[in-house]
Formats: sequence, structure tokens, C-alpha cells
Amino acid sequence: TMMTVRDALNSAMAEEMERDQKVFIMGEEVGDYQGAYKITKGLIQRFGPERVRDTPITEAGFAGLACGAGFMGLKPVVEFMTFNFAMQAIDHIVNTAAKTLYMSAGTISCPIVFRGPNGAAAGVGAQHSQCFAAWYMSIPGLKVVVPYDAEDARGLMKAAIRDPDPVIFLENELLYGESFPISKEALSPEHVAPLGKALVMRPGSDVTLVSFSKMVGECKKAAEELAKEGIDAEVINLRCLRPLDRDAIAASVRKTNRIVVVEEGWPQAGVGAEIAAMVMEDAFDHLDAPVERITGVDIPMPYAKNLEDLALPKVADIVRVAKRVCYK
Amino acid sequence: TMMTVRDALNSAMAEEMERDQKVFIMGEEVGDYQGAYKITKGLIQRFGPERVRDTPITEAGFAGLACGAGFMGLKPVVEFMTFNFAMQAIDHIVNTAAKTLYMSAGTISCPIVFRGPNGAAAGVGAQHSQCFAAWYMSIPGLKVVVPYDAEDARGLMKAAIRDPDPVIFLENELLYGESFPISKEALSPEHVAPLGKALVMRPGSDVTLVSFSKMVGECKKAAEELAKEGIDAEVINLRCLRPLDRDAIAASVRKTNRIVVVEEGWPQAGVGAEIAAMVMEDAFDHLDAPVERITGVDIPMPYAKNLEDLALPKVADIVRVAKRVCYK
Amino acid sequence: MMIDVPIPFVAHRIDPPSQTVETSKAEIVDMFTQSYLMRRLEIAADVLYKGKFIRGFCHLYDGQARSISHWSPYDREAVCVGMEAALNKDDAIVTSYRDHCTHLGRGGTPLEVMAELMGRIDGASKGMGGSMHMYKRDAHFFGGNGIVGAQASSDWSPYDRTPIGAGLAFAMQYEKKPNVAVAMYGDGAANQGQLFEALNIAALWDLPLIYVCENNHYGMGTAIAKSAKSPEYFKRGDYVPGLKVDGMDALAVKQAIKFAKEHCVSGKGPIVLEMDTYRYHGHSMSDPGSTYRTRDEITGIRQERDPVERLRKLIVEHELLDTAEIKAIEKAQRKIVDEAVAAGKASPEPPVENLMKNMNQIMDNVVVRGVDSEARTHLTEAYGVK
Amino acid sequence: MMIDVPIPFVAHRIDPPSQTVETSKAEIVDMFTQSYLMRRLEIAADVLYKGKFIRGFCHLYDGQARSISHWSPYDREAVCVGMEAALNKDDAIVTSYRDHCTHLGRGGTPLEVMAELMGRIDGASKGMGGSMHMYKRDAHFFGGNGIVGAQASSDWSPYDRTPIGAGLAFAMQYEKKPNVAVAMYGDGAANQGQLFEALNIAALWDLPLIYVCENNHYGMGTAIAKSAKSPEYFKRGDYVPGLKVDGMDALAVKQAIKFAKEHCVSGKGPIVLEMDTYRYHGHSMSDPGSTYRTRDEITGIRQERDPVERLRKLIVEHELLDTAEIKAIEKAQRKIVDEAVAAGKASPEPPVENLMKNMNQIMDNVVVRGVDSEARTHLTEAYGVK
Ligand SMILES: Cc1ncc(C[n+]2csc(CCOP(=O)(O)OP(=O)(O)O)c2C)c(N)n1
Ligand SMILES: Cc1ncc(C[n+]2csc(CCOP(=O)(O)OP(=O)(O)O)c2C)c(N)n1
Ligand SMILES: [Mg+2]
Ligand SMILES: [Mg+2]
Repeated sequence: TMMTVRDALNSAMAEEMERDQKVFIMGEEVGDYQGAYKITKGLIQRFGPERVRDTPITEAGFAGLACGAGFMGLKPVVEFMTFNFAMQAIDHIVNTAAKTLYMSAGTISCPIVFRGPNGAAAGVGAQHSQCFAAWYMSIPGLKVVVPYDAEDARGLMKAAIRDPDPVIFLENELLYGESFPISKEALSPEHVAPLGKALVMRPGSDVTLVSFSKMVGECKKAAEELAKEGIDAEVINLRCLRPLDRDAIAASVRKTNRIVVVEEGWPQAGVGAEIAAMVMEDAFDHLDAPVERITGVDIPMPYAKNLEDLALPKVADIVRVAKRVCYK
Repeated sequence: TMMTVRDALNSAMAEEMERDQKVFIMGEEVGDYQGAYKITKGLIQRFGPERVRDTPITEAGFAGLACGAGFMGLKPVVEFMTFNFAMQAIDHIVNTAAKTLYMSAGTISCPIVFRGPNGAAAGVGAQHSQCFAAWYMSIPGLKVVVPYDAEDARGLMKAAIRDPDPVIFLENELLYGESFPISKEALSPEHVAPLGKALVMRPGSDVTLVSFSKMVGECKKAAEELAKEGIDAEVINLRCLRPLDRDAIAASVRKTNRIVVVEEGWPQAGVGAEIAAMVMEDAFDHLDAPVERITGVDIPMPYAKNLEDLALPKVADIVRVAKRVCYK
Repeated sequence: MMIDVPIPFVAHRIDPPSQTVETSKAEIVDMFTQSYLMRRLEIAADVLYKGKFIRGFCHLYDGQARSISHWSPYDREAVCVGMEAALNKDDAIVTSYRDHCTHLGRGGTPLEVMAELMGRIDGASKGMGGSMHMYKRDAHFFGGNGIVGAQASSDWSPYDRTPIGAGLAFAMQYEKKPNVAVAMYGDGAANQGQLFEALNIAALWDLPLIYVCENNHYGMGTAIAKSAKSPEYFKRGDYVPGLKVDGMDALAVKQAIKFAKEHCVSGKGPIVLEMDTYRYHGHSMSDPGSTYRTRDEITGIRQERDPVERLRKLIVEHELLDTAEIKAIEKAQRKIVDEAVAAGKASPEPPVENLMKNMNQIMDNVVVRGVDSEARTHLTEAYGVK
Repeated sequence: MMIDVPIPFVAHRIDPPSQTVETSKAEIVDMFTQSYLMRRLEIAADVLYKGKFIRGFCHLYDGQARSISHWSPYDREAVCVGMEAALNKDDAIVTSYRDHCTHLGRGGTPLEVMAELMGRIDGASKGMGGSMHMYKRDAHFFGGNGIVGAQASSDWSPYDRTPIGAGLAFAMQYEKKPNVAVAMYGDGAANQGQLFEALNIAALWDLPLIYVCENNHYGMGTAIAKSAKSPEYFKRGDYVPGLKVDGMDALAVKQAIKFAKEHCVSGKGPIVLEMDTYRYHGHSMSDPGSTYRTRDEITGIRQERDPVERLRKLIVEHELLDTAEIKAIEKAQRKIVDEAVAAGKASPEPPVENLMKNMNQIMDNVVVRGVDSEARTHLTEAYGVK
């Protein structure tokens, strides 16, 4: 069967709401409007306005409210219309949600999923195209999930909601409408995907392509291109940035001896930086070439289409750099 | 002459206020109270309440206000009592201050210095011990300054105030009271230090120790220890994380072939991660050992003294790891 | 020439201004001309959007509907032209994503608007900002401070304009200028905490700041009753004076802004104006606005209250122009818009080298990384003199 | 037994409760006992701080002064004991850094307070949180939600408690419990935007939320006139009802909280209480409070209004206990405190293995990195069962 990422997220939330009455949804336009991107479609009709709460446009207020509700044992799923707006609430995410369990010696927990689209969409300019993956992956106390396809979206969303601690769930707007094959197993209401495990999307022996979210698709395409040129690329979908599956990455590098990390966010202290550092720590002796990072260009996102295109990594970039590390 | 970091910052601000009437100071308790850490001591007496503005405890409000004032051509120096509180204002720092010049095709600039203590102090617990260096260094449109001693503090603060774009100035509370030798040159009102240039604090040939802010002092101490054991360490003070002086780091690695990066912040996607990745890109063939990162432990900061001590890097850690990369 | 505005001002903690507005033939004709131009420009933008000349989120469920509502300020011309009639270009404005009209009001050209919408070099921001990021520094217009794109969610940041406005006002006061700053925001944005933070500071420091809340009764799909416990936006400053204004009436807006500016410049601190814009059209497809009244009713009310029609009626009633003269104005404005559209389409995309331009003004030591490690640009070499 | 509180309540958008409070000998004696204990505990903490048993910022210019003011709630016992007299332990509280008394009020032990201050394993948070991070989950006490440490700046985050409080209230409503949530904040914190955001939501949704603003007339060195245009904190909810309360009078506090709880639980939504605590002592060295009145005056007023003294006076006036009985209570409380200090000092530091504990509850795949790459802890191996 095929399923869109939108339906995967929607069905996962619906099932978890069915399963646990403490789960509720809140955010801007999640109810009557059915979600700005229709991810919460039908949920207010099914579960009522008590459990699907439209909030005013006050991110700090409702994120803090979710923390209090979480403290009391409820399980809020908070939609940020995009993660750009979560910057207004980031103090609650970091200082309240992530740190309280530790500060309270394990007595107060905060089981929240903060979700919404992250990173570049298309034609939305500098203020609304930022990738926050690296920021959140740096924060102990959080788990950070970055699904790619429908299988990821369903299994990881269900795991995120069931996790008793705060989870940042970074979606990609441009993937919502995309259809992916989904396994029968993943369609079961009881299926959850493990948090902290990467997935090999395509095994290969010559070079490892590591990425997350939308860029996994670009890596898959690049791998096909590379295959035509006789390069057998392994594609790894990280799925989770915290905990980060270092072992999976290192194991792949031990096999391929070459790795390219692909992300849409900015380079400095990005996800690629972490993986480069981590590979050096875990598999330095196996590297036949330096770890290469492919990233968004280190500038605010321009609006004009021609420049926006130049600001983001493309399949051709991945192919080119992969060939470089293979010295071809 | 000797000078404390506090006096260096204070005198730099005073001189720039003297020099340019558009420079003004704002923040919580910066005026009558003389600053929570007395960095603005005497300034309200000297320049009056028009130019040294006490604000209510509303970080988002006054940071946004500073952006508007900057748009109009004023040059606000904004004190955050600590950078932990700047999380409340981070949307303005990133979306307003950093991105507007670019979005407006260069017509609207935002010449602000956001300054205050960053990172771990002592005994202040999880919510107020966070290092934000890696977050800010990831943002194009910002410059990010991380002074260590009085010489840095004076020269870089003056450069930051004169820079026509937003600058994040990350101080360290535990250094405020420390006295450092300061050059005659740096005492001149016209002296400014270049933004984006690292400084070799101690030349050496066996291993490079790179760090910023308080950890530069620890690296210097470690270098002395190492010298006793016959290891000649080069100590680099980054001074600035954006622009990052990649050339200085790469040049050092080409000489020593070994590098250890030291920071107090968390490891994942931290400053050390960036430097590891960057060294791989610029000097992979010169590396005789993997780049090592020494960082704060990847947990929220505990309060109890014994645990807090364990959560932060110490001179002994630097010595141990430096020896490791030297295979000694 | 004195004209009475039909709907009285409602005041909070202040005596309201008179309902009798001093104006002139020239002013009314100019307001009509301007607002007619704005109306035509928005209609043209809508057509361009549908023709995919303007970037947007066509894959969204309701992208188009949103785009229309975001761009069609059938209820906003009055605010723009009324405001400009009471301000000068040394007064500062910071506004929301509906910034095209504001840009025109500040003296920007239709081409600047059109080309920016299409991401072209002749745009107000040279194609870098996008439809919601137009600026005009020389007229103290500090932008649609938020976001770009005719799409459902990321068009703008409702929260960040009021503190910026307070900063503009701070600069007026600091530099001892006899000017005000205007910060515009929607009813949805009116609940953001920063608004209260900035207003408290502005009130403490007596900053010359006018908050203009454009209440169109919806923020996206959310009716004000669901987003605000107290939807009396002119009172939401609590201890700060406020005024409710018929936001469909350019003369009422002019009177209110004039009054507010005098208040501010005389050192009495900030003031909150609520522009009631009686939202006649749907904010989006999912707006229930059309379910609770008939099309006829809406059309009827629109004919009564539509800001452009009202100005036309005023001209006719007071016999300021004859029909032929009015037609001539309309024709001229339509031509301006047509030409702007053509020129915008003809305008080239920004050159590739602009990609890394204007990130920093002092470019020493700044090296911008491209998508991979080999792509590096030393900004001073590329753009600057050392 | 009925007692009239001397200072009338001042109400905003609501009828105030009666000045006559129903109480009992047991309650008053208990209030006295509790507040005397709190007073002694704080004095002991101050001594410990000066003796460097409690971590702090001795290198700061005014660290000590701040520490004293932060810990010495000479004006807060009334709020704590009055509040607890009207609430039960199913009502939730989230408070500021002055959380020691609240912790006691919620049923925590003096040892838990003392040991936490010293970072020891018997502390309320096992030494992980610190002086300002005490929690008592079983009594719905969600902490001094902010920060730790008797020092000038980072003791706490004034901003983040009110939305959390709204969330606690939300949970009460969601679970249909007949309880309230209390969110406490200072006059300085009262200007934070989040407060207004959360209050609007609470009002829209009729959440059972009591805002308690402890107005001690200063936030650090800033007098309220400099931080708030409208320092009538009970009115700052604007459209939300409010009540001004003599925060030095435990019975007045009890009456107000009882009233507020009834209001909330009956479904009428949130309410704002301002506890006026007439700050008699300096907030810090730089507090000008002592420059505008004489020591004698301050001492005099303190004797009149000090919450502990007031309770003692009530006992004497109404002949509830004789002098010997009062002395016995005091002695017993002092002994409790002395024992808590001794036990706190004797309590060990948390074991090293707690360093990485309680970061995540589901620890699968979580590997914590130490200071360097070789130090790695698999949490499931260290702490968990797979
Ligand atoms: C902080 C933030 N949250 C959410 C959004 C998404 N968003 C864009 S416009 C809008 C509605 C704004 O409503 P209102 O202020 O009434 O403006 P109107 O469109 O009616 O003029 C929302 C929620 C945003 N841009 N910024
Ligand atoms: C967001 C934030 N900004 C600044 C601070 C530093 N700070 C700690 S306490 C305080 C004063 C608070 O005053 P008030 O709310 O009146 O509380 P009081 O100490 O008088 O009880 C400040 C500014 C902080 N902890 N958090
Ligand atoms: Mg609206
Ligand atoms: Mg106070």
C-alpha cells in the first residue's frame, strides 16, 4: 500500500488518541481549520474540541501550558505551525520540558511531542526557512526525531507520543503530500518504530550517504545516479538525531570507508559537523577520504527562485561530492 | 599593566559611548544598580539615564526594541543578565537582527551588540548554565565573539560596537573578576581587535589545543603541564566563532598534526564538532590522530558541587586527551 | 472643506477627536486615486499568483484561497491612504505581510511591488525579501516584518513588529525628532505577549508610538471570539489610551492618526488604535463567514462600506469631479498597474552573485561556505574593498 | 471563631470577599507554628550560606546581600501558610525561587530543604536541582521553576511559571478535578509577555487558575514605578477579575485564596491576586529603601506588620495560648531546624552515578558522552532494564 506522510502522521495521532485518553492536541488552527497543513484533519470531529484545542497565536503561552499539562500527566501533542515560530517558545522547550526531569531527580516528567514542519519549504524567504535540527539535537533531555517517509512518520510518531519525555518531531512541509509505500507491519496500530535507530535505505559498499528528512530522498536519487557510474552507495536514514545512532554510521563507514553527510540546514555546527566529528572518533582509521558535508549555503534564505535553488543542496551536488570522496 | 575583564568591558563601552553619541546601553539593572555583575558600573553616572536604560524584565520586548532602534541608526549595546534569558528574545536576534540586512537587499541594517555572560557559572543549576556558542555560530548574519582575557575583552568589544551589523558577545561570569596583563596598545581608545581572527596564545609543535573563553585559560594551564612531560602544545584562542578563523586552525594542524578542541558546552553539534569537521575538510592529510573534542558532559547541569565538577572539562582532562592524541 | 465621518470614534482613557474632519478636494481625489491604484494592484497580483508568476504553495490544500485573502486588502486601502494623509515620511512604519499598499503609501512604485512579488531585480528588495518583505528605508518604512509568500502559514511573524515599532519610537525620542512610529498588527497577533512587553516600556518611557491593530475579525481560520477573551483591541493597552476607528473610512483613519500623532509627539506616550475593518470576504476557503449571511447582504454591505467606493461616493456627492474625470483617473491607474506588471515580468531575476551579498557590511575575514567544502567565497574578494 | 482582617480587600471586576474570616484556635496556632518554622529555617539558611555550606557567588559584589534578600522571606510566611490553609494537596502550585517555604507548606520536611540547599542526597531533589529547584510531586508542587543559587542573577526565570500554571489548571479541567492551580510570580516578573498570553488562554478556556503576584515593590534593584507603567498588579489581568490582598496577613491570604478557589472551581475562569508585602528590608545592598526612611520607622512598621509577629499577637490577644505555650512551640521549631541543619550537613553528596541519571526515562539507545570521546555511558546498562 501507499500512504502520504500527511496521512501517516494523522493516523498515528488518531490511533494514539484512541489508545490513551491523556493524549490531546493543541496548536494554532489544529481544530476547526483542520491544521494549516491539514495534518490534524478530522481529529476535532472525531475527538471533540476538548482534545483538539485551537490556541491563540501565542507560542510561548501554549508551549508553557503544555509543559504544565505534561507535568500533571497529560500527553500533549503540540503543533507549531512551523518550527520557525517555536523560537518564541524555545525557552520552555529547553528550560522547562527538557531539564525538569533531571532537576527534579526524576520525579516530574514532561511527556510532550512538539511537532511541525521544519526547514526550508519553497518561496517563503529567510525568516521561515530555517532548519532547527542541530539546535535541538544539542539539548540533553530531549529526543529529536526526523522522519523521512510514511513508514517513518507513523512508527516514529507513535513512539514519540508514547515516550514519557519530551520529543521534538521535525517534519518537512514538502513531504506532507508525498506518497510512499508502507509495510503492513507499520499499518498495525501497535507498531512503533524505535527511537535512536537509523535505517539503511539502500545497502552499498563504496560510499555512505547519510541524511535525514527530505534529503534522504535526494540521497536515494543520488545513489541511483551513482550506480549508473559504477559507484555503489549505501544510504542511511538517520530517523533520530538524539539519540544519534553512532553505531550504524560507524559500521557503514567501516564497510565503505567514505562518507558524505547531507542536510539542508546551515553548515556551522550543523548535523553534518556532528557526524564528521563522530566518525572521526569512532572510525578514523577506516576513513579513506575526509568526511564531506553537503549543506545549505551559509546565508539567510533568499526569496528569488533562482537564488533559492542555489542555496540548497541538490542531487547533482551529492553525486559530485560522492564521486570526489571516491576519488573518481 | 593588569586589568580585570570587567574593567576592560566597562572601559571599552565607555570609550565607545564617548566616541559615538548613537551608542547607548540597555538591559535589566544596567543603570542605577550598576549591572547585575557591575559591568556597566558608573556608566549611568557618566552618560545619564537617557543613554543607560534600565528595562523591565522583558527580554523579548527590549531586544525587539533594540532592533527597531538599530534600524533607525542607533547603536544599542544590549545586556542580557545572562544569555540563558536571551532564549526569550532569540527570535528577534535571529529573525530580526540577523536576517534583515539580507532580506532588505542591504538597505536596513541592525548595528546591535547583544552581550552578557554565557555558559556555566558555578552552582546555578541546569537552567542557567547553558552555553549558546554553537547555536549562535550557526546563524548567518551574526558575528559571534568569545573573548577570553582583558585584551580580548577591550579590543573585541570596541570592534563589536563599531561593527554595523549584529554581534553576539558571549562573556563568562567567572572571568569578570580575573586580572590579566594588557598591552599598552590595547589601552589606546582607538585600538580595536579584528573580528574573525584567532590568536596563538602559546606557540607549540606537538599538538594544537583550540578553545575559547574561559577554556583558553585551562588550555594554557594544560600546556604547561604537558611541557613538563615533554609535549609542546600550541594554544589557540578563537576569539570569534563567526567568522571562524579556519585558516589559523588549519595552519596549526599542518604544523602539529594533532588537535584537541576544548569547550564547556554540550558535545552534539557543538563548537568542537564544527572544528573537527572543518579540520577534516582543510587538513585531513595532515592529521596523525583523530580530532578530539573535550566538552561538557552531555547532561543538564547538576547542582551538587561534586557532580557539577564532573560535568565540566578540567585541566587534567585536556592533559590526558592531548597525551592520547600524541600517542603517549 | 469639512466632512463628518459617519461612525463615531470610541475612546478609552482619552477624549476622542472630533467626527468632523478637515480635508480638501485635492486630498480626497488623491485618496481615491491612491486607493484605486492599490485595489487594482492587488487584483493584478492575484491574477499573477494564479498564473504562477508569483511563488506560492500551490500544493497546499488552501494555498490559493489564502493567497487571495492575504493579498486582497479590499478592506485596507482606507487604512493606508488615511494613515499617509496624517503622517510624513520622517514618521516610521513597520507593518505586517500586507505590505504592498504600505509600500505604495510610503512612495514606493508599483513596479517595485510587482517585481518583488515575482522575485525580480527591480523589486523593492531586489528579489531577496519577497512579497512580504518590502522596505523603503528613505521613507522610514521598515518592512513587512515577517514573512513572504502567499501561503498558509509562513507569510509573516505576527509577533515581532510591535517591539520593533517601540524601537523606532525610541530612536525618534533619542534623536529628539518630532515624529512618531507606527506599528501595525492584526487581531490574531494582538494576543502575543511581546506586544504587552513593548507597550509597557513605551508607556514607561513616553515613547511616541502608535499601535495600529487592524481588526478584520479573523486570524487565519480563527474568529476573534476564539482567540481573545477581550476582543476590544483599543482597550487592550489597559492603562494606555486607545481609540476605535472605522477602518473602512479613509477620513476617519486620517483623523485618528493625526490625533494619535499629536498625542505622541506632545510627549504623552503611546496610544492604541483599533481599525475596525468589518471583514466582508472570507479569510480563506474555510472561513465560515459566508455561511451566516447571504451573498446579497455581503455585497450590499460592501457597496456601502468598501473604502474605494466610499471615496468615489464622496467625490460624487460633493461634486468634486465629474464622471469623466473619475473614469480618467481609473484608466490612468489601471494603465500604471498594467505597465508595472509588464515591467515586472520583464525584469530579470537577481544575478547569481547576489546570493551572498548583504549578509555582512564589514566583510573582513568572512568566508561563506557553499553547499560543499570546496565552494568558498571570500566576501571581501567577491564584493568588497579591503 | 471569626476574625476581622484589618486591611480591606480591593477588588477589580468582582465583588470582594468579606473581611471577616472564619478560623479556629487550631488553625491560628498552626499558622504561627508553621510560619515560625519557616522564619527560623530561613535564618538558618542564611547562616549556612555565610558559612559557605551553600553554594553561591561570593565573588560577586553583592552576592551576600542578594542571598539574604532572596532567602529571607520576612514578608512571605503569611502567603505560604495562608495559602495552604485554603488549599489541599490536590491543588497544584508552581512558584518562584523563594520555594523553601512553599516546599514546607506542601508538606516537605526541613531536612529536604536544608539538604537540597547544600546539594546533598537527602534534598528535595536529591541535590540535583538546588535551592531554587525543590519539587514535591505527590503534593502537586511543581517547583521553584527557575533557578538555583543565592546569587545576583540566575536564581530563577520569572517568566516561565505562569504558562506552566495554566497547564496545571488545564489538566485539572481536562481530568474534571475540583481543584485549582496556583502560579506565583513577583512584581518584576509581572511585566513578562507570557503572563498575558497564558492569562488570555486561561480566560478563554475558563481554566481554574489563580495568579498570585507577590508584590514586594522591587525586582532586584528596580522599584515598581520604574518597571511597570501600571503597578496595580491585581488589575493587570485587565478583563480578568482581581483582588488586592494584605500579603502580610495570613488570614487575609487564606480568605483570598479560598475565595479565588471557589471562583475558579465554579467554572468562572482565572483570577489575579496581588499580595502586597510592603517590603520592609532592602532587596540588596543597593536598595535605596533605607535612605528614605529611618531605621526606627522600618523597625516600627515591621513590628506592626511582620507576619509572624502578627500571628503571635493574635494568639496573645485572643488568649489562645499562654506565654509558656508559645515559647514551647518556638523552642520545638528551633529544635526541628537545628536538627535539619545537622542532618543536612551529615547528608552525603549525591553518588557519582547520579550524574547521568534521570535524563530520559526510556533509555534505549541513549549513550551519554562524557568530557571526551572515550567516556561513554549506555544508560540502559548503567541504570535500566532493557
Ligand atoms: C509567531 C507566528 N505564529 C504563527 C504564524 C502563522 N500565521 C501567519 S498569519 C497568521 C494569522 C494572523 O492573524 P491576524 O494577526 O489577525 O492577521 P490577518 O491575517 O487577519 O491580517 C498566522 C497564525 C506566524 N507567522 N508567526
Ligand atoms: C527571564 C529572566 N530574566 C532575568 C532574570 C534575572 N532575575 C532573577 S530574579 C530577578 C528579579 C525578579 O523580581 P520580582 O519578580 O519582583 O521577584 P522578587 O525577587 O522581588 O521576589 C531578575 C531580573 C531571570 N532569572 N530570568
Ligand atoms: Mg486578522
Ligand atoms: Mg519583587
